[in-house]
Amino acid sequence: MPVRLWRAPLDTQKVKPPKAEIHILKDQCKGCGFCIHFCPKKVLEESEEINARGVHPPKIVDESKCILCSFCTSVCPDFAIFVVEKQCKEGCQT
Amino acid sequence: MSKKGLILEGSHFMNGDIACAEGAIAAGCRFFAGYPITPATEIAEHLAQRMPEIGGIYVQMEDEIASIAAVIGASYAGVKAMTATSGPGFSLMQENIGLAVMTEAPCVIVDVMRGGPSTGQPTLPGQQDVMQAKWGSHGDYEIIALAPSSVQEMFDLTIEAFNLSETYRVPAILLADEVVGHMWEKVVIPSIEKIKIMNRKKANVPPKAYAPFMPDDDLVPPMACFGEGYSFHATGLTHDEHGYPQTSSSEAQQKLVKRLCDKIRKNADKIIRVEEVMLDDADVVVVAYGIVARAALSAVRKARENGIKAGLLRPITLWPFPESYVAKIAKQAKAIVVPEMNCGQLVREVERAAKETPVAFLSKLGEEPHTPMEILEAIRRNC
Amino acid sequence: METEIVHPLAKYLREAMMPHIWCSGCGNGIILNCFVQAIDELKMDLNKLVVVSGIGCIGRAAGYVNTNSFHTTHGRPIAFATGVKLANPELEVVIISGDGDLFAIGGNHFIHAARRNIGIKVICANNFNYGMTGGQQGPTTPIEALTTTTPYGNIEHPFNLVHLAAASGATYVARWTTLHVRKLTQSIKKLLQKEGFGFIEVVSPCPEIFGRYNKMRTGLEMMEWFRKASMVENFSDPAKAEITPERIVVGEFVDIAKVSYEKLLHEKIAEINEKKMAMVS
Amino acid sequence: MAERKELKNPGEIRIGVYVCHCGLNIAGSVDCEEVAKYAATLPHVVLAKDNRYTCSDQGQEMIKKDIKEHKLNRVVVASCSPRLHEPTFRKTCEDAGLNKYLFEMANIREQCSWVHLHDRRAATEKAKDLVKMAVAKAALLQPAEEIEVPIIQEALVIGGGVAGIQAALDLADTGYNVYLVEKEPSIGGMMARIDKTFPTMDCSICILAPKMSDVGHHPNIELLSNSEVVDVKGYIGNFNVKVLKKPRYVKSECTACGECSKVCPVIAPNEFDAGLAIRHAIYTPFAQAVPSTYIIDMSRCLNKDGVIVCDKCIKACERQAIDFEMKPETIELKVGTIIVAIGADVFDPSALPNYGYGKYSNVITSLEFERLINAGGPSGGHLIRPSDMQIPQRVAFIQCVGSRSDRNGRLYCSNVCCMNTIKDSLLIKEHWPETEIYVFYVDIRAYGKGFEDLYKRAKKEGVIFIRGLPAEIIEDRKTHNLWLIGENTLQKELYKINVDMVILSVGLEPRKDSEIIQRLLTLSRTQDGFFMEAHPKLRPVDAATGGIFFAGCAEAPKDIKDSVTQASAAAARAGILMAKGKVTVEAITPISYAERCKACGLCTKVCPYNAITLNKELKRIEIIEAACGGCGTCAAECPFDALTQNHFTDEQILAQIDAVTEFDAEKKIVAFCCNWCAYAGADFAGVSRMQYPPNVRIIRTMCSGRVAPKFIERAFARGAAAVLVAGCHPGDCHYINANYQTKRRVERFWEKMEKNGLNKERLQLLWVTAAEGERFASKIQEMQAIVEKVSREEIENAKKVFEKALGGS
Repeated sequence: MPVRLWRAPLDTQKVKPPKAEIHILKDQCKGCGFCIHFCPKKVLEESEEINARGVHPPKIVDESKCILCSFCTSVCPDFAIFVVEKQCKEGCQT
Repeated sequence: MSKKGLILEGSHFMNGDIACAEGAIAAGCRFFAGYPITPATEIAEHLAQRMPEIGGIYVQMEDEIASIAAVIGASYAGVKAMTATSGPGFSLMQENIGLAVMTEAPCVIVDVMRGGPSTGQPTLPGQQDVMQAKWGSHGDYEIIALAPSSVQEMFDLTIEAFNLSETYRVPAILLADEVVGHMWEKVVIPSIEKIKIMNRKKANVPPKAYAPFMPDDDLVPPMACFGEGYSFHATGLTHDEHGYPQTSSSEAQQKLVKRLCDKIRKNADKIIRVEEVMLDDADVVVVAYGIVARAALSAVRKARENGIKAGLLRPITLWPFPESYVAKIAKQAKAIVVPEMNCGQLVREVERAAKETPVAFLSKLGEEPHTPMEILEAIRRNC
Repeated sequence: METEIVHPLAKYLREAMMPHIWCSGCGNGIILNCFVQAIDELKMDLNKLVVVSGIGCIGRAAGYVNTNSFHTTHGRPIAFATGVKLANPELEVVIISGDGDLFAIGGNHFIHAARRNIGIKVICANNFNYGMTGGQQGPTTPIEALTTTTPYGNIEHPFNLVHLAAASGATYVARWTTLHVRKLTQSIKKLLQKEGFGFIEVVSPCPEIFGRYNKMRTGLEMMEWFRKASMVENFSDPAKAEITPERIVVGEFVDIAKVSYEKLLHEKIAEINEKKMAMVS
Repeated sequence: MAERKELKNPGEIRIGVYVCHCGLNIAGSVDCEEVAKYAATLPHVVLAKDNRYTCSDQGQEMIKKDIKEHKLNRVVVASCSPRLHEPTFRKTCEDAGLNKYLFEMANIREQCSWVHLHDRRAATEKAKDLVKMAVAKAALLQPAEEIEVPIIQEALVIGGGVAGIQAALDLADTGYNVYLVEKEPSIGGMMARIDKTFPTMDCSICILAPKMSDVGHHPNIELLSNSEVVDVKGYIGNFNVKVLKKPRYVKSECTACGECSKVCPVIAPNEFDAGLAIRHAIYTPFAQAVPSTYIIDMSRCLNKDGVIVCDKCIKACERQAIDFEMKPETIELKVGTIIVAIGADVFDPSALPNYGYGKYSNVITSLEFERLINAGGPSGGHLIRPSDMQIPQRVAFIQCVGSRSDRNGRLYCSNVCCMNTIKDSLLIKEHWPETEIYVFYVDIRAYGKGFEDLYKRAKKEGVIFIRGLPAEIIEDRKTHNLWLIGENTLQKELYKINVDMVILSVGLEPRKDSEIIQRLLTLSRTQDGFFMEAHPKLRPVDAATGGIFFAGCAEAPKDIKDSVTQASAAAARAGILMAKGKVTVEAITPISYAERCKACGLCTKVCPYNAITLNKELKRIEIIEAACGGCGTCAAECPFDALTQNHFTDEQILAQIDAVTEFDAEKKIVAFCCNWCAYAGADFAGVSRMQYPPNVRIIRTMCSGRVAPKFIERAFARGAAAVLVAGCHPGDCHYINANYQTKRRVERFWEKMEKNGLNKERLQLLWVTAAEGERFASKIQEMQAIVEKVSREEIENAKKVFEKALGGS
């Protein structure tokens, strides 16, 4: 039954998605850009800096947007990025 | 089943190919991969029957390339392995013989020589693969090749080939010929206890410390096999002690290739076997191997009856070549006669070792081996 | 500080061999990634695992996995692996190699291993050309594609690898692209648990060589091609799964049960020995 | 019986005519005695009587007696609409051993006495004409046998709300296989969303859930959730239905453990909770959902184009039930009956800017309220206001939001809102007695069983009822409290009341997609958009289309009790059909005269049911009677008079035309009305006592597609002032699309008239639904003006142009 959904659900605060901790092994990166391009939440972008291999490794734009799907980890040909769940005391508020 | 009963202890009447197969079993070979080819097919046929009986593997591959590759795989899986073929198949195997050399995979290749080149004369004997056995694969390496001249030796030298291959982690080639392969003779198979069996050196350090290509003093590295708890890498590329590719390091190349040659050269004395008949006072020495050596022996005897001081030197080990033995007899003998079923292959090695001593070559192609009379004639001409 | 942190899959790789030799945007690294992910999820006994590869870019994969590994001559990994598996059926033997190695020079071994149903597992990186030698035409090069040896466009028909594998008798046949990392990983897990001969084709980007000649200069462009063209159709007819610029059918094509060659062989051996025992007593 | 059987005509034709007074309904404005006397003078009429109630037992007994005593072989009854009593009198004739197709009716009530209340003379004259037409047709009537069509004993129920659930369960319990098709991921519909039901205050889901799981487990019910009906072909007893089953992406192995949902990173508003609570991309709409299998909302899921980016759910699912490769499948069903229970939508109050819905966070709809007050809802049953999650002290309900308004929303009363608000106000009082509650209303309608008591209770509890809806709501920016400004129409004084939260009591409206179902099943809808029943009183759950029935809000807004009642009724009606196992098709199928047929194949092209096929070898057509819908458009199309329609033959219709035009044709309108919409619309005008000029004479055909050009020509050739062809609206045709032939033919006729210099205004085409009596009446008004304009010579011209049409067919 179609209803117009215009307001933010009242219990939005109740759900606390796990917070991500993204690790980029800069010097292992060969700069293919897969992690940046295929991130469903556009958490990454190309950085200015040039790494040991002369490419621009990715940098984190907004870690809080990461939903830990870890696609970047799996699609990286160079084992240069991975994500772990942030271990923190009272619920990692950002 | 008990070690007894594995092998057919006692006296038998069998042909060379079968004797070879039984020798492999006696040596502990439990894997055979091959492809049908005259005149080596009986080895495969016999092992197809025998291997299952003793819990071994017989597999017929799609070609000889696959056969030798499978043999190397089996060897790395820790099983003594063999393949058998003749000229055309032997040619197909060359690249992977190189791989076996490079990865130091113990294995035995039987080449029952026939007439070549190409398809040549499948049902007639030849000794035309002698040089190929040494130089057939690209690149520099040393290898071991044995030449049986009787059905008994087909049995004995197959065991010997395995022992040497296992000891030095190098492919060993049994260079038989069509006659020895198809000839029926009495073979005496001793009890298993009386047979000397050599096995490869096992890795003797904890896995972490293990480097698969780090040699001992004898230049041979102990060998770990897949599934034995040692995680290691082996490659046909030039590699370091860890087996890691070193494709651009000249040092690694020198170190590796030199060692691969030296481990045979420096152990040549331990490897080489010859048969010496009436050499002490010989003026004319016949150097013959394989089936030809049998005619040569009776020729030498007949010569002695006729008052000619003839002798026979029979290299059992063709590779490494028994240089020193030839050199020794060359000093005392006036002439050396070398009969071969080819256009002159081992004779080149003899000439090299004989220095000034004249060497007469007696070639025979495309029919039965030399007769004693033909060799006797040659002896007469050269005394 | 980040570099101190260890990648969760690092333990499966030979540190000394890293970084791998593969170009930026090459899919081989993704295949390796998915493979080690799969063995991690399966908690496989690495001591029982043997990885074999042939010659070509992906041929280096064997050396990168921290397990028993062997890098054979060009085209022969399947034949070598056959020897390993028969000599010690306890071992899980996996071949990671390329389309040229497995289907041109090694094609004969492939079809016979599949026919024999020997229990080895083949993962083929299909990059449509010979990358390591600079991009020559190969058995999977698409019609009209440009390579250094088809400068006027390829006129040979490429193999449809999944159809070839299915027709040759493989018990498991799947195709994925390097974009389908999850599916590929799950598929590899399934492959490793199958009895008999199994095969996975992984369509993989080669931007530096194949891409350069065919207007897809970056890995991203090639991956986007995969995204647009690929459609998941499980258990569809492999004969109808030729790869075209417009359409890459991915998914599982074959998943059947068939007793493996080694099992039959060892059953025979046992049978024969029982008979002998009976005769002795 | 494609070939016509020349029946053995029982010699002389003997017609009996009965003119009914219907109390004063007819006699009030028609002199029935005079009409009867007149009838007696008509050819073939052997007796004519008038009586008070012909439909009464005595009336029927009399007819039976007369048939026997006077050897009547035709019967004409002039009374109400044949749509009402034709079946009654046909039965009477049969009982007396007369083939029911030898009966004819003149509609002198709905189409005469009721619409000419104030002109007794004209009404009487018209009644005479109508009887004359009936007699003329009767003389040509032929006996006919009806063919029997087997009925597939499986049913389809469209819609899984409480009505659909009840209908499905009743049928399934009777022993029939039922397919229940639900568009949403779960059945339950509106009732599942409601907290408590009025007037008994039962927990809604608590009483519904057991029924839902019964559906889930019933051996005779196949539940097709997340599915839609995409195609329906066939006819009563033999429908071929295509259902599109959309992929859930979760296989039935799912145990509804919910682990997948826990790990899903995507958050979206839950439609079930009116968007007040969140759900994940993989979810189940609510705890009691049936089927309990979870579902993935692909529009939200991160995995696109078959590439799995996020595999959290896959990893979390022990049963490995998640399958992103699931494809949509089309399922083909064969059913005998169909129950339409697609329910209703709620009105979207953002259409009323003065109430600020969508702008002011504390203005909510009654549906949102249900979720707020529900223990399973986002606030765990605590009434909180969205702006600050605080419990409101003062609450206002505004009634008739989207109902009973010609400006804002719908004209009709949504039937349930008053009681729902009263129930809701009591719920608040129950938990938070201190709360001030205002209800702003137009009228409070508490007409049902136990309703008034509830209303009284609410008043007693201190709920303040204020008559007069607020003109405007203004929000206090800081506090987000709301000012309601309007007029109390009882006290005749303005009010300005400040509350913490406003609940808009939104009305019900037809489903947005109901025209799809309408088209697929060739149904008609009333002006307010709900489906129209075959008869508002006597066939309230039947659709006009055979084998189809209505349940729940699809037919009109109604509460749960009525929905369930209607559902059981619909199930019973469908059950009756299926129990019979066969249905007789009215003998109104085509008759072909093989000798005239030129095998041109035109008829095969216009048949909406592909019931006619051309046999090229034998150079003749073949008619599949079971498939024939009985529209007669084939007969209208045949250029060689090789086809006609049983019971609506060319001769019969031409005879009716001739009867109309015998005297003062130049003053008359000959109207051809299709049985389903136009004729029913004319009846409806009568039922609503809409008055219109008396000079129209209606000839009933089953479909306007039956109206052959030669009929119109005949009318003009006989000097008729004007002709009206009326049918269902395009798209509403009861014979799929036959009325497009009508349109084509009329347009061509207009061209012909113009070519011959005739005023095309004299031929009118009208699309009218059974509910548009008004539209019909005003059309006749409009045509009256035309009739008055038509000159003597125009009439003569037309006569000349069409004189060929005078030759009998």
